[in-house]
Amino acid sequence: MTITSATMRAGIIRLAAAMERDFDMLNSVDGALGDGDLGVTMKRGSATVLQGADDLPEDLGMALLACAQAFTKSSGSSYGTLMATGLMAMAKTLRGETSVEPSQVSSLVALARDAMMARGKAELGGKTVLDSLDAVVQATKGLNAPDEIADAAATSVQTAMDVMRDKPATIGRARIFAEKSIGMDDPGMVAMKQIIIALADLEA
Amino acid sequence: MTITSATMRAGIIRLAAAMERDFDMLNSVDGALGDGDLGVTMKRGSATVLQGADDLPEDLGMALLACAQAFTKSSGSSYGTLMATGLMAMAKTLRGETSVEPSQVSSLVALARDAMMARGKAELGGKTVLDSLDAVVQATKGLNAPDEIADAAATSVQTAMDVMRDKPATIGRARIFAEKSIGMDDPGMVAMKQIIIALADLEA
Amino acid sequence: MKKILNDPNDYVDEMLSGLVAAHPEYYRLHGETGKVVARAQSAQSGKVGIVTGGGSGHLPVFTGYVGTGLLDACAIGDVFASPSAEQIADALRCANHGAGVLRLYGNYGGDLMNFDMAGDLVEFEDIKCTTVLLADDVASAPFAEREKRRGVAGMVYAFKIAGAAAEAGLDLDGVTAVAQKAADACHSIGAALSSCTVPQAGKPTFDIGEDEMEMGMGIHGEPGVWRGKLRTADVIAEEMMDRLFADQPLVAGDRVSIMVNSLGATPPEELYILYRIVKARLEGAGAQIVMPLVGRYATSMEMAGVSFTMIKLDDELEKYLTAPCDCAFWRV
Amino acid sequence: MKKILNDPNDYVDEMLSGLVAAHPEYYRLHGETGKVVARAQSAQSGKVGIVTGGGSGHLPVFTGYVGTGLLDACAIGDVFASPSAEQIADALRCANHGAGVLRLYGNYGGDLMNFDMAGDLVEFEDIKCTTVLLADDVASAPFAEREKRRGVAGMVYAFKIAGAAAEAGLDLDGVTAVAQKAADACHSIGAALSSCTVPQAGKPTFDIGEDEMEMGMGIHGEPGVWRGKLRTADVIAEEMMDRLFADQPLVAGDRVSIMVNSLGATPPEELYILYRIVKARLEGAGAQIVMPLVGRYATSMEMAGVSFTMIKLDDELEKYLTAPCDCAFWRV
Ligand SMILES: Nc1ncnc2c1ncn2[C@@H]1O[C@H](COP(=O)(O)OP(=O)(O)O)[C@@H](O)[C@H]1O
Ligand SMILES: Nc1ncnc2c1ncn2[C@@H]1O[C@H](COP(=O)(O)OP(=O)(O)O)[C@@H](O)[C@H]1O
Ligand SMILES: [Mg+2]
Ligand SMILES: [Mg+2]
Ligand SMILES: [Mg+2]
Ligand SMILES: [Mg+2]
Repeated sequence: MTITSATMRAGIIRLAAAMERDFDMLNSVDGALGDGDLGVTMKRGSATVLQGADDLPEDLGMALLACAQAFTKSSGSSYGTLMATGLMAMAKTLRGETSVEPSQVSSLVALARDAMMARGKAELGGKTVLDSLDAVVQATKGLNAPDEIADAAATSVQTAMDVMRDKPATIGRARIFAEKSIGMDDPGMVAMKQIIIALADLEA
Repeated sequence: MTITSATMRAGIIRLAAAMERDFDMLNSVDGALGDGDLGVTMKRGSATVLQGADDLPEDLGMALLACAQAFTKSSGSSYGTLMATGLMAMAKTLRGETSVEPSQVSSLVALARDAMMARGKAELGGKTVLDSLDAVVQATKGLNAPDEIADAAATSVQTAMDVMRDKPATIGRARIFAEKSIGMDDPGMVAMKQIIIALADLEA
Repeated sequence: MKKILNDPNDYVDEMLSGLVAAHPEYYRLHGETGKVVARAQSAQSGKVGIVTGGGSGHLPVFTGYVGTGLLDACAIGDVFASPSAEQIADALRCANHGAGVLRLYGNYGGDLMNFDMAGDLVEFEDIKCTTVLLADDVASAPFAEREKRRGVAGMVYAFKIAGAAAEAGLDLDGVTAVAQKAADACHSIGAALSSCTVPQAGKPTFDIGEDEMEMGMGIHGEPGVWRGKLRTADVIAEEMMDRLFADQPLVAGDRVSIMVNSLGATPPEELYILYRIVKARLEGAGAQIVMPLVGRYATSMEMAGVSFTMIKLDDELEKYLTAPCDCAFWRV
Repeated sequence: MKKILNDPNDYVDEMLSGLVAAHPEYYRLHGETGKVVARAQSAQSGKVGIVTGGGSGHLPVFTGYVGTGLLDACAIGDVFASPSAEQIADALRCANHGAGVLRLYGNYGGDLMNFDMAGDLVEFEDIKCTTVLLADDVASAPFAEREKRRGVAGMVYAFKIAGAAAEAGLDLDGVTAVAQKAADACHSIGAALSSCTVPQAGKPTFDIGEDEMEMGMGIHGEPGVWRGKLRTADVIAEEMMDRLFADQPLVAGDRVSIMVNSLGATPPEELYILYRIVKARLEGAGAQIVMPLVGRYATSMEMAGVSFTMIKLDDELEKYLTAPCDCAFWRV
């Protein structure tokens, strides 16, 4: 089973539903030490992506570009911009392609991770969404079967959160409250877990 | 015994001492329904008058003008300006004179009262300093003996206060709280009572 | 007291000393009292002088509006207190360039007495004075008794218009007539959300609930027409416009200027939110808006709240309103 | 919440609609997002464009400084929130007159990402962009790490100077170099006495005791260097000048401009009280003060407090600082 524009459309529908559902939860996780808008960012962003889902181009590059722009349009929050950055990085490589093999997932997510690192001027190990993505890259490396990839990705984002939980925040608004943040999950990592679970079509 | 520059100087010394003593009392009477500055006005004004007391001109008109200017210099509050207005009215008539008979006190105070009525655009019976002055005018009319004049004036300002106490304020800041002011003495009348007692050299 | 100050008794003197230190090209202190502000460069001989005065705590009113095309001098009292007659007399002397002086100020008892008294003092010096009072606060007395109204932000329009008339070379009677026309054409209404603190008092002038506002309150905290729950911006703006229109109905083709003024703490963001409704109401009445003023033109230190001032213009008023002027707070 | 507003979600949109309604001669809205403010009349072709952006709630920063001799366009976010990359891209498109665009804004993580992202977007459209960041708040990081500092009121000097350089016809590299020099020459320090309220939050951003102040606090309420009892004006001013001098020592003959800026609620009276000390300290160091700015130039809505920004000038910076400019909030 290869990934096409149709597969993407199905994933977008699941994502938008999940973000609608997780709106309050993400806002309150972000509100603990931040400005409490992460639910807003993700709900608005994915709803805007959903609006374009029926007219999604067959060209996967163009399709991902449209998704990226949906995020840049709907929000100025860090997470929305990082999402757009990651999506655009993948879009650039996939320009002209109409399908992609599941085995490429790991390297595509790696592209997104690197672009987001460059954009946000942050490093791995800083307890951010980057650590979630890096975990996905490592966990899905060498895998081919869609189910295996989905399970590995979902497990890895949870593990990444568990590993990072007792470290202090180093990036974003929570950085100021580094001490308090110990023992708390990073909002961006929580959001990425929900995103991966939705895209992987597993239960939250 | 006629009133001269020397008599005035003695009165000024008593006035300044009385106003220094009554500073807090006058502020708090004014503070009940006003801005609480009446003690400030009278203390500063009479202290400035006292500063010039050693060089007081023999010409009673010029002497009273100097007193008036001491009040216009030291304060912009209503009472200071009214005091200056009354003093200037008396100054105008006494220009060129070096002494004045006690029997003239009533008509001089009447001059001050009328000038102050014109300046403040207020009428008699409004529970203000004007009513105190009018009471003095009436009580001292026809009297010649300094002692009699002093006693009559002091009694009259007290009576005026008693008469007015249960009326509502009609002028100045307390006007806004007309209802509340019933049963309370008008600050300007209280001050005039202390002024008259000091000038008359009686006990407060 | 959330104020940045030293000894409260020095608040005004220190403020004035900083003002002239920061803007020596506009302002200088004049006379012995230390509380008269005059133009850095006196106007040319023969120009009618304009003097105002009142309590401190309303910047840019009063001292701020000393400048070309505006005022010649200003006597300034303690916070919310009248200047003394002696100060005003000094300001009148300084503003007299041989053509007489217009006294242009707000309708408050203390100021009235002191300006009159000051006039008596300088009369001996052959300085001719006229008087125009601002009494523009529609909440402070009904139209039938408008001479009893408090003077509020309408002052700014009167300073601007009279100042331009004097600069244009009108004589004392001419400037006085224009100033009176401008004062009569001004209608204002204010609403306060929180109190300010007079430094010497050390605590807020009045208490008001965390969710309350007061419609019609005066700029020193004088009682308004109602106190109640804080309304939305649009509802507040509609009521304030209703009150102005009740006092001064407009017909299609009228030309008006409008000031949407912060009393201090209310930020410009919120003035612009209000301006949407103000504009819609004026245009709805068929009026044309000339030179709208949105900002902090007449304040009560850190009071939160807003005032609207509407001035109906004729050709003469409009000409002088839009003429050039220059001071540290306003340039046209 | 002592604010005049309707639905908190409409605060920024309504503010912008009122702003352009009140000042159509200065501002217009550009693009689809409704949150890009551009000059009413675009600059002539060939002029380098200057774009800024950031969160709302700081008027006149950011949108207010769009105007001749200042900015070409501004992308504005929700209160204290970055504008989106798409908005910024719209502002860049609008400000491009064929000579490229300088992105000139404050050093905040969200803004950085969005301005970079916007640059990527318009790169496909052959619009050349450069970047200068304001990082002038000396309280937010030591001098050795000044690239980490927050951008505060120094922005106003940078807008002014870069704007004049662009108006004078310098090319993109030239304008960028001047802007970078101006940004590097700015040193700021703030002190807050009370919080402001973000409309969508509905309650004050932080709590602070009735008799407390915080030295070094950021313009969104970011933590400062100490919190303690409210000091007198002179003591506050001395400490703030000490902190500026520690960062940027002056020698006799230096020419500087200084901004004494209210964060919102603090009235100009209190800025002038502070200015006495500011002036004495600068003159005490032998410096000459050029064009001091005292007023509300960069605010946090109704926050009470003050900031000082010192900029050391050379001939080029002084020439551009004192060159003419014009917008609804500032005219030189
Ligand atoms: N510079 C950065 N690099 C990587 N991740 C970041 C960065 N900044 C923020 N994040 C991630 O974004 C999350 C917060 O997103 P968001 O709520 O949109 O931020 P804000 O509202 O402060 O702009 C953080 O939990 C973190 O995972
Ligand atoms: N217009 C007036 N006419 C007569 N008396 C007045 C007038 N205004 C004030 N007063 C008197 O002055 C007193 C208040 O004086 P003061 O405290 O100086 O006033 P304020 O501080 O309000 O200027 C009143 O109690 C009243 O007796
Ligand atoms: Mg957030
Ligand atoms: Mg945010
Ligand atoms: Mg009083
Ligand atoms: Mg008083």
